[in-house]
Amino acid sequence: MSLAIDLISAINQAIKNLFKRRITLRYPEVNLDIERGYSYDPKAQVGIAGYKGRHILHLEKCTGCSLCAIACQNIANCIAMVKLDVSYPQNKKSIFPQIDYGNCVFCGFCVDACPFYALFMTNDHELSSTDKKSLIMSPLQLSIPPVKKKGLVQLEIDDRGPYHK
Amino acid sequence: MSLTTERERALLDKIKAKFEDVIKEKYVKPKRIRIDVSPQKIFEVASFLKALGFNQVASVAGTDYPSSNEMEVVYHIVAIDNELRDIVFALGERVSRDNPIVPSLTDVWKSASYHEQETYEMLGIKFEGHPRLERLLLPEDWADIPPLRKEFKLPGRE
Amino acid sequence: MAERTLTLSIGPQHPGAGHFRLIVVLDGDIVVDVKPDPGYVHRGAEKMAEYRTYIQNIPHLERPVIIDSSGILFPYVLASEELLDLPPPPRAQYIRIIMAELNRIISHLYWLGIYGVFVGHTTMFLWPVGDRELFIDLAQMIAGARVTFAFFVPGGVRNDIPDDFPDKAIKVCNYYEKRLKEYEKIFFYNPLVLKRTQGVGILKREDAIELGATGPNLRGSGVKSDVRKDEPYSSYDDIDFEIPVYKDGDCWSRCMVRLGELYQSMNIIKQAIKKMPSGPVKNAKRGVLKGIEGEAFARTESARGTMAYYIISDGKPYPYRLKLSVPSFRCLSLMKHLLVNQHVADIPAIYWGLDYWPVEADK
Amino acid sequence: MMGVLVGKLSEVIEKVVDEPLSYVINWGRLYSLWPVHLETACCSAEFGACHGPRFDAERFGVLEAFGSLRQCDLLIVFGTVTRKMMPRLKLIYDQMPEPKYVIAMGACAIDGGLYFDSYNVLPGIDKIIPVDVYIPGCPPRPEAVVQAIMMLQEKIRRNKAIAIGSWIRKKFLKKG
Repeated sequence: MSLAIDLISAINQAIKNLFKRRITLRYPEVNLDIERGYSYDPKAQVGIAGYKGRHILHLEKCTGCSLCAIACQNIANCIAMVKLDVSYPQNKKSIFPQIDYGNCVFCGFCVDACPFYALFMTNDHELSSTDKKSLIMSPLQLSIPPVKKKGLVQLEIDDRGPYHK
Repeated sequence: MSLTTERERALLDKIKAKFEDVIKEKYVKPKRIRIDVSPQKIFEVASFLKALGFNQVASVAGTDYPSSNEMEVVYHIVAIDNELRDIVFALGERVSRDNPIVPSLTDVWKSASYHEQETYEMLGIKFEGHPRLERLLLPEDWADIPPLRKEFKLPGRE
Repeated sequence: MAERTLTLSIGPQHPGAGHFRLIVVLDGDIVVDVKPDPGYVHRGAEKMAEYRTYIQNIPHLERPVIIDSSGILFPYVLASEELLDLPPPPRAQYIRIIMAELNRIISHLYWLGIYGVFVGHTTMFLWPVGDRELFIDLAQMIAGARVTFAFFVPGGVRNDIPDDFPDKAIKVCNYYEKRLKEYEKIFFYNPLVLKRTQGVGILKREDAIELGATGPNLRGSGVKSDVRKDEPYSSYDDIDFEIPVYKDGDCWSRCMVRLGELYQSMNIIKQAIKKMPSGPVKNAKRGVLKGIEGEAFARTESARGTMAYYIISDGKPYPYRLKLSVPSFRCLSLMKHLLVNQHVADIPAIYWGLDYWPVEADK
Repeated sequence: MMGVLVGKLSEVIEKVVDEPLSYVINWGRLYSLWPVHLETACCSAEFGACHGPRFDAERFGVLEAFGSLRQCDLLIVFGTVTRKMMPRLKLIYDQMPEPKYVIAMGACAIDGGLYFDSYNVLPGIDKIIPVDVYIPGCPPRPEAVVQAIMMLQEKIRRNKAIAIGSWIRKKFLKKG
């Protein structure tokens, strides 16, 4: 008797779950909607919530002070200051940070260190590569904002479970 | 959170009454007490502490002081499920760096066993009476000096 | 006797062991002796900390246990705040509690997923790992990463919570509390799971204290011990919650303790959101932070048990010595005690019931 | 005269035999990338999430194979390789049958990452085994892992599994 009850309750549970929603994110076609990247307000000395993806460098604000490189020095040692062939009035030596994503751990302490609103993070996180050298991003590459992705969805919940919409 | 240290003082006085000239008080902060004992007497003090109710070792930390040619072992002892549960008692001892041998406290607290083994491996302090002083975390072919000694430098660092 | 035994290495390349080796000596299918062999992920975190400033230490100190990265960072910031003299503002303390409890849920659900697989219940891998994403999304809203947040800093937290976080968090918690009832039906009171876990790997109350068990393993043996209640840190004393305690000390009690903690953590998150004061979230100091001479010991309750840091400072920007005492490392002494005289088939149920995370133990 | 004939023949063989056969063989390899269950460090937690219902790497044929090394053709190195793990990693790589592919997941596996100056960590696994795809991040998001798997599949698709035509050309044209 108890076996029958167990069996019925098991089948009941299975049928209930037939009508649950699917949580699967169909990744290459749709992308998770991460609105913005992490940024920092040096005046208030506090960050603004956001995703810690790859960096974005505003060349017209960077003064080449290399504070980001000093902050990273003992963390992942991935920021190097390189000379560029561009001239900006605020950056006399024309040196800008170059980031090696093979080493970067996306902690965002370089963003906290920048006092000139020049280095922020974006929501871009797809950086895989078949070549180790192409993981090193030059300042010019860093200054390009990430491409806006297609098919943005967010995780929603209703009575039938979580799903992406 | 109370910031008074009356309970801690009373507790320390109880220990001082028994081991008057053996222990050296280092600090008493709210919920933290630290005393130093010589390695010869540490076993007796530890047994007394266990009788008081400190029944578990939370950590055993070894520190290297090359400037004074000494090594320090600190047992952080906590009390589980009795009225002393909010106090962390630190029991320290110092030995010479040339021949660092201290008695093992595994007979008092079994929970010190793996912590002492780790301290032996990382600093080379020998715990006399420990059941198994052997490799634990480092690779089998490790032939360098113990890594937490100050003269061991990380690769590429001064 | 010696001829009849068989020595078996479980790990390091074994789905059941992870980055860890368990050398088991068998007589028939009874375990005669057990020797844990950790160290496959020993990365020298304690030595590295002596070369990094208090801020630069944050990213590498949370790596040992990335599924509970706030839990491992919490005592570090408490200890370094004592040395740096940077008390956190009240709002930051509540945000820390929310993050720590979110992380406890994330960690327990990951454990539940793995435990489900190893007691032979594959649905219990898919459900928790899927529902864990709800909480990961919440944590990502605040701290901007899936698992490694680097969110706590000495003096507060790095950023304020977004405006739409409270509503979403309460919605997720309400949904998940209902959902956990289904978990109980399908897993925790499942006859198969009861057969495999009840009465297996019994850890008695005295042994648990003597051998240094902590966290859910200790509470599964009937000891009411939790640092959040024993020595309330941050703002835990303002929050009303219970500690689940089970008396039997077998694998099933340890599971039920973690199930109870899932409910309690959601309860804490809801209360913390309600009670959170407004104000700044960070107590900032310009320039390089230098510790005052002295030492500090701080402990908190992470997902696996008491996490403790002992930091000695000599007045420089770097710690002189940093000792990290992790709960998984203490599990090593329980293994031999629990596994000897058990059947081989019970090894996964007992081993994963301890929630041993090898990376954490190796540091 | 002979050279032209051999050249034409090899071209025909390339078109008729090599390309279709390569396509079929590569198609077989593409959707049965079975990874070895070797967890070297903490990134394996995110690989667990990658196999969960939300990201579901099984859609791409990557099955979390709880089987023998002899059936696996993909080695994903989840993060840090310590000095104690290094010989084991090499051993596992050598035991896998050809063709085999390696994905380095996380900053530690690529370059040492946070542990660039640690005394017990190998700075980058490409010093001991060849790597096909690198996934930066610490740990990478499951989406990035899926992207890397798609990248690897693209690499396999472009690979010439059978090359009789070029073998003939090499063998006969050099002499003639």
